[in-house]
Amino acid sequence: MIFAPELLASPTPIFLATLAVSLWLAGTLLVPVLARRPVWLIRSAFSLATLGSALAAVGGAWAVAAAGNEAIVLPIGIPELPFHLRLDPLAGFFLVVIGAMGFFTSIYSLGYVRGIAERRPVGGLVLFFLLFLAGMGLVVLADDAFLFLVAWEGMTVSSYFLVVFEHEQTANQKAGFLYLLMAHVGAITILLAFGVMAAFATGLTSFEGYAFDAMRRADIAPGWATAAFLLALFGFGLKAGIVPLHVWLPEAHPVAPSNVSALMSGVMIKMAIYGIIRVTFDLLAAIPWWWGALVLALGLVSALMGVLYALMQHDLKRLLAYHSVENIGIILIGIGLGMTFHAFDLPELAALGLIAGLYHTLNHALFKGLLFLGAGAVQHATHTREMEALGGLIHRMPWTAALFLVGCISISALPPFNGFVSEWLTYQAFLLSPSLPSTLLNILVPIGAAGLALTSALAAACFVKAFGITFLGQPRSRHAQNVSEVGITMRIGMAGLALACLLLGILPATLIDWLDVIPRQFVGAGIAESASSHGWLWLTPIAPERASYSGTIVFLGIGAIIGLTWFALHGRRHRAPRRGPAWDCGFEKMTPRMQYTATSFSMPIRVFFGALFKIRERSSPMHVHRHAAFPERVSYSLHVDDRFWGWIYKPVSDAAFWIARLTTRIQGGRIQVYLIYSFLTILVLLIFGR
Amino acid sequence: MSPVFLAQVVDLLSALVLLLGFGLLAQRRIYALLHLFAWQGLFLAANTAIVAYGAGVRHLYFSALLTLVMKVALIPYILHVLIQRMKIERDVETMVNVPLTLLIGIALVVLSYNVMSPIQEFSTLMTRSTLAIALATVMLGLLMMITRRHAVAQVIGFLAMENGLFFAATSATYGMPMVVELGVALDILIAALIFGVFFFQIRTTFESLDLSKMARLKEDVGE
Amino acid sequence: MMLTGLLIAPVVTAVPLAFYGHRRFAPYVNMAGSAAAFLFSVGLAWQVFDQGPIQTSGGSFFVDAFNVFLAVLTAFVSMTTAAFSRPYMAHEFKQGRVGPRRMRLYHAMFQLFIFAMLLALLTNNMGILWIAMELATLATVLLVSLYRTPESVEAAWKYFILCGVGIAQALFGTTLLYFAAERVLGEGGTTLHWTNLNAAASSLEPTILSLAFVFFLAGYGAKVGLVPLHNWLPDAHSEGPTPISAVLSGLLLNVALYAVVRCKVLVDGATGTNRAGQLMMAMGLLSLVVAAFALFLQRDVKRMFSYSSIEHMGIMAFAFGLGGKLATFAALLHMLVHSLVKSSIFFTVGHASHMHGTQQMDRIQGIIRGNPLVGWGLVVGVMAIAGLPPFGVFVSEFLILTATMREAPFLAPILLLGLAVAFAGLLRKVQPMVFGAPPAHQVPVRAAHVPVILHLVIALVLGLFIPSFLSQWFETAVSMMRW
Amino acid sequence: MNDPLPYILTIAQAALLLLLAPFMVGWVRLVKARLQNRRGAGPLQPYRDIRKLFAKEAVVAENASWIFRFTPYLVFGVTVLAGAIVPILAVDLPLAPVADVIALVAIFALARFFVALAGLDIGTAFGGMGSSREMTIASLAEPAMLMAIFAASLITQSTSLSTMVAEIHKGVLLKPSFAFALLAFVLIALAENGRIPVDNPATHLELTMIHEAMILEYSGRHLAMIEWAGMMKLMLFSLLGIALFAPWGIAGTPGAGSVALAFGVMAAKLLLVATGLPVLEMGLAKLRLFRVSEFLGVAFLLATLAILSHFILER
Repeated sequence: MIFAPELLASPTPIFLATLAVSLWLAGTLLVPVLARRPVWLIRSAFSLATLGSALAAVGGAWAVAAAGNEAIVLPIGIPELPFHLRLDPLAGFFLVVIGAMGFFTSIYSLGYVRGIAERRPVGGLVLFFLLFLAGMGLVVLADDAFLFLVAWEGMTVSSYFLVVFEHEQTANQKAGFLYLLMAHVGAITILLAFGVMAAFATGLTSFEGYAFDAMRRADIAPGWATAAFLLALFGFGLKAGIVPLHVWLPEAHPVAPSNVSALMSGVMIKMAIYGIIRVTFDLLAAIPWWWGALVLALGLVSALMGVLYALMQHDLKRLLAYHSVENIGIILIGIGLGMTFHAFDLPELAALGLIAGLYHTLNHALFKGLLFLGAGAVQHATHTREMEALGGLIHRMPWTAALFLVGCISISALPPFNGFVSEWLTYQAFLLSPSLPSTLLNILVPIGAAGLALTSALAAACFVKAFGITFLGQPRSRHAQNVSEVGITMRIGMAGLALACLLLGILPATLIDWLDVIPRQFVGAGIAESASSHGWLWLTPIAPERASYSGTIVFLGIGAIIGLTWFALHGRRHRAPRRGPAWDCGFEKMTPRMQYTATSFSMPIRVFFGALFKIRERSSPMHVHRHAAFPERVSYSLHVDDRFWGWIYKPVSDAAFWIARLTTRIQGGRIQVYLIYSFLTILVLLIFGR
Repeated sequence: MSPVFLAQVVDLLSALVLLLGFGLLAQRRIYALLHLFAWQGLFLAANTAIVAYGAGVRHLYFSALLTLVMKVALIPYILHVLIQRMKIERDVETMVNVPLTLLIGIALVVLSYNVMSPIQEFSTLMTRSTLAIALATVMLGLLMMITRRHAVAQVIGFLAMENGLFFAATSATYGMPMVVELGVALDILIAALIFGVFFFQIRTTFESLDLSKMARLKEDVGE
Repeated sequence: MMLTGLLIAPVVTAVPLAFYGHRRFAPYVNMAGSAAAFLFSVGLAWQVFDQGPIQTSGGSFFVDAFNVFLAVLTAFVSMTTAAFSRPYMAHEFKQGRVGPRRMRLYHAMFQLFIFAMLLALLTNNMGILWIAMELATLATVLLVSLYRTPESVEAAWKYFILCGVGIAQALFGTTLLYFAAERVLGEGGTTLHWTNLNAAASSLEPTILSLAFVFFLAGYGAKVGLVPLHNWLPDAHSEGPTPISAVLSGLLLNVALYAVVRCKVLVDGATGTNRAGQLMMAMGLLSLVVAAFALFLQRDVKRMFSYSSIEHMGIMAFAFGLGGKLATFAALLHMLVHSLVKSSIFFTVGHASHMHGTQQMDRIQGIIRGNPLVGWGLVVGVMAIAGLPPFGVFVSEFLILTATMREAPFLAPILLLGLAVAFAGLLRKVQPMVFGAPPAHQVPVRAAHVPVILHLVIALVLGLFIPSFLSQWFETAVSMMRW
Repeated sequence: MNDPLPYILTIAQAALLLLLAPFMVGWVRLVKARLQNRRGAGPLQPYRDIRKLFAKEAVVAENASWIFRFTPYLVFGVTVLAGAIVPILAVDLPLAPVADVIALVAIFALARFFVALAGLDIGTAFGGMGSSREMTIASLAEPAMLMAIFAASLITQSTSLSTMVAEIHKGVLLKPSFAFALLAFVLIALAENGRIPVDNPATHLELTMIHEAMILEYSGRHLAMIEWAGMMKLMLFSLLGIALFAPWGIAGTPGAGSVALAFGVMAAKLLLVATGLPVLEMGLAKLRLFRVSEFLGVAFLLATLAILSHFILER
């Protein structure tokens, strides 16, 4: 039906999207066929993935641009509930996120997976990579709860297998377990949320209620709507990694192969954002203000805690994973603001908040993807993620270093790259909070803005550390010596993302023009009219007098001044700078070990925010020969742990084990006791059961 | 014989069956147990025969005969031979607190009566009042299985329970349809044979039929 | 014809196997017999599908959509299990764990067991149903103690005693049922025919039937493995040969539940309330939760999966108890997919324990490296049984949950809690077995891949698409339910 | 484009910044020396320093990468661009909409980001120490900074510098929120520019250095650019403070006369700031690093008070 020839002649966005998903799924068939030719498998499968991603991105972009809203129904699924698919602008936008990231990551994988294939079979990696993409594609295309959940769990399971891909490490298994378990719990609450909505849609007498269309039409009692919202928020929050539901994220994302980490951090957790938007703005539609405030508060907490925990990390990918928590927080801040404004019937402002959130979604996908790919390149070259063992890579891996730097600047929300634009929009949304008709919110929301400021400043600190310790300075161990630059496909993948980061940073008005249809769909207003009222060069979200920004001019301006200065200094009597040894403070034997480390870099922040972490620091002198004050060696160990683990997860797990121990007592081994159970059961049934 | 008299005999025999149930509960020695069980079967068979006569149900005679052959002769004989062959210790076991067990037994009888009395209302048979006794016999058999630690004693408890079931069939409906009765009897016979196989297996693997040694399979909380 | 063939095939197969069960060709005879039974069952199903319910002359056998579906399932799983048992038992034979005599016993009893289950499913007589259930116990009890280890003997003893006690209660229930029926239908062999009882259900005395149901539930419920009557189940599953664990979990429990449901239908007809269903729901939920938590601390792999069976039987009992079109449909589907998936899990587990020479989970590692298909089969099976889409278990659980939210919304969280806990328990244990580096004591074994793949593929297909004949089939079965 | 004056003004602003910044720093140092009973160098000394540095040979550490060499240019470029954006002489200049006040802060953050990277680039302990401290303090200062901006923007309904200056110029006088915001701004400006009590620009004592530790390895023209940019930044912050909190005299519409007047007024105000700064610094002692959080906490508190008082007192 969907492969009808006339559609090939004049395709529609949803045709492209389903074709993309089909390509991804079809690619999995290559795995058994080419199981013994890994090189061919990698080439063909990832080329197919690239093609599919491109189609998905095009289809999604088209759907947004055309404000299309097409639905189709596939004749599979459970009885009375076939698979409904729909491509509306919101789905289209997220399809672009998937497609864009899938595109660059697949290109990158062409080289990256080859490297892995030298060590171990990669059939599983290829298979689940494709399934993962297909799962995410179907999540956004799904237009009924059943398909949504199937796709959602398909995405989860395939990413789980990718997390445990290198399953020999126990850490990977632990991470995989935690991830899959929490994701499953999340899926269950999402299911419940849909159940509540479906119950109001059709009373659960038929499956029609599970179609999103029926939920849209349903008139849900406020109390139950809140229940559905909270359930959905919990479920999606688990996936998104909202603090305190984030603990799986920094475990699972780092241990996956880096191309997968990029997709997980860049795209998969955005599916949760999609879910939140879909459920609140679309399905439930009537939003009380405190939902927005709750999302905003959760976003703030996530952003702050995420970045603070990130600062404490010295595993490069783990650090990046915590930053995903932070950025999800920032996205949620935008969306929460949008929800709050929407609740108070301020459509333009709601549109601004929503756009800020969506813009950051796209941005984060791009730069976090870039960073994970960069980290993957580092790992590929050095075989370690441990920052304390790295250093000085910029000399040997100039391309990777430069591209990674772009990612660092972007994620630190520094102009002229993209991260700044979305955070700036978020600030603008914050600054409009005085329009809210609630004094309490008026006072509290600005403090949230300060929290965001703290977050982005800390993020900058963190990425100075991440880039500085990894790429700058001198090699801290043999891992970082004798490395070489990664291959061309990996560089192309990263370069594409870096370029996208720059373009989104300097052309925000164009993007917002394109994006504007989404808030129009949900809150009935957009900001494009004002945002690009002064042309593509200027971003003026509300009004030019209110605030304006031009990334292009910042970029070109700084570039021009730098160029002028350079010419001024080098034009006349240019002398190449002399190379000399760094100043050694009079101490003659400088070694790389004297450099600042990741741990020492974040020490002041650890001190300032110490109360938020569970710090176990121990330093003890060893080999004291002459005098206690002059030990030969000092052993130092530092463990910074997530407090939430002890606050929430450990008690839950302890309780589960406690109950488990109780249940095992039932099976005590003595048959007489078992007979007593039967006996008592009969008695109880006889007395109460008749 | 007048129906009233027959009913009284039936009641008396059923009381004896119940009494033997208590006897089984309290007896320690294995041969004595076997004998008590055989007696229970005998009274049951007699009871059945009298009901067959009183109610004029022909196939109940067959049932009575079946009981006689199986419960009084065959199964006790098989068990007897087994016990002798395997040189099973005579004094079966030390039971915990016989008086308490008996008290629980009495409570079970009360409960059985309580459970069955509304049902008896629907019955017009001469055996209607013995329904509660049948249930009580089942329950006592179960209780016996709980309190015993010896495999043979447990099997006897099981068979006593079957007696109760058979009794129930007689008292509620003058016996089940023939095909069912036969099938049940066959099953019980096979069960008895398998029990015999098990005695050997337990004997060889545990060197005793004391069930307290059979508590290896349990959840060890190692973590 | 089909019916006769279906019932006779296992018996006919059992006879030569009782004498030549240790020979090289015996497994093939075993497979052929099961395959024949399967073909007959398909033929029977076709008849039922074509002509509606069949009742043999005299009414001793009654085949409707409900039981023919289970008969096909039983025949199918027994066929694949026979295929699995060929390499499995050959390995046991080679290792010297079973001698020729016990191979004969094994093969003969396997077929007899299948026969007992088919009889229980197809008979119309509630008394015969009881006899067949007892026969199924008797056939398997010697299989559980096949290895003659202290543990296996103990397990078999417990299985025998506990199920024997349980089934005795069911006989009491049958007596009461007959008592009630006799008043309406009169005395005689056909009084206990389910079709007759069902037709007259509304005039049966509700007081007696509700009492009878207590005994049915306590009786057949013990065989279903409902907590707290379940204690035999983990022991018997863990100590018996793996093919037997597979059919116990995959089939016997279903058959026992089938018996409970048949009784429930009658009781509901008499009482006009769902009181019986409420009892089933209570025990089902209890089973689900207790078994889910019990999964956590298991060390023996087959033991763990037997708890998972308890959990799933709890879900089904709950769903049947919930009643209604949707829940019953879901419960039937769940029966089907659970059988398929659970038996496939036992297949893989059997191979895995052969690879490592133990059933202790902490000694099993890196299956996926040693034998990728077994490893993937196990992990995919576990994902499927844990209710992850796109497998059929997800669909049935989704439907059950929907029904729960409609009928008893406040039980839904408990249900979900149980599912989540069970998922955690299973995953926690399975992951280290499947993944990791293979230990030194791992040896390669010849594995039967086809049964595993076949089962999982069917479960997968059912998750995405339920063929119309199957759903019609279920619908017909559902229409039988009263509540 | 028909009126060239605004464009000329934009360039003039940047040029003014370039030219006057060393003088301001020289003046600050002179006043400080005098307060410390030293004679001190004349206010033109920074010009001589810069000239000398430009003439000197640049030495780059062996391990330094292109980041190290690129950073001075970037810092210089960013600062000059900022000079073109901030309304010094007149509002509504063509480059003014390029960045609002938030973007301006972010542009400076970009420069800081690179300086901190440069500190790590050489691979010495000092560089890392400086970077670490600088980024820590910056991250504490940033929220306070934003709160101060927020307070100002609440009153002016804008974050666009031109609008803010124009609004304040129009009618804001003594408002409590304004006073609090000003105080907060001063504290933050001290921190941002590495002045006492947060950092001591004159020290090269190893353990107390922050900013200086990062740029320890710079020499020649690179150091010149960084130093010059630092001077401009100080002046820019002073100007920003003046523009936001005391904009009187700024040219509302670009015109030759008003601009000339604006220039005069601006110079006077700047001189006042440059005199006040050393006086303030004289009264303070440098804080230990771990006390800086308290200092910035006060700034944050003041800014928050500004917002609170805006909502409580001024509505």
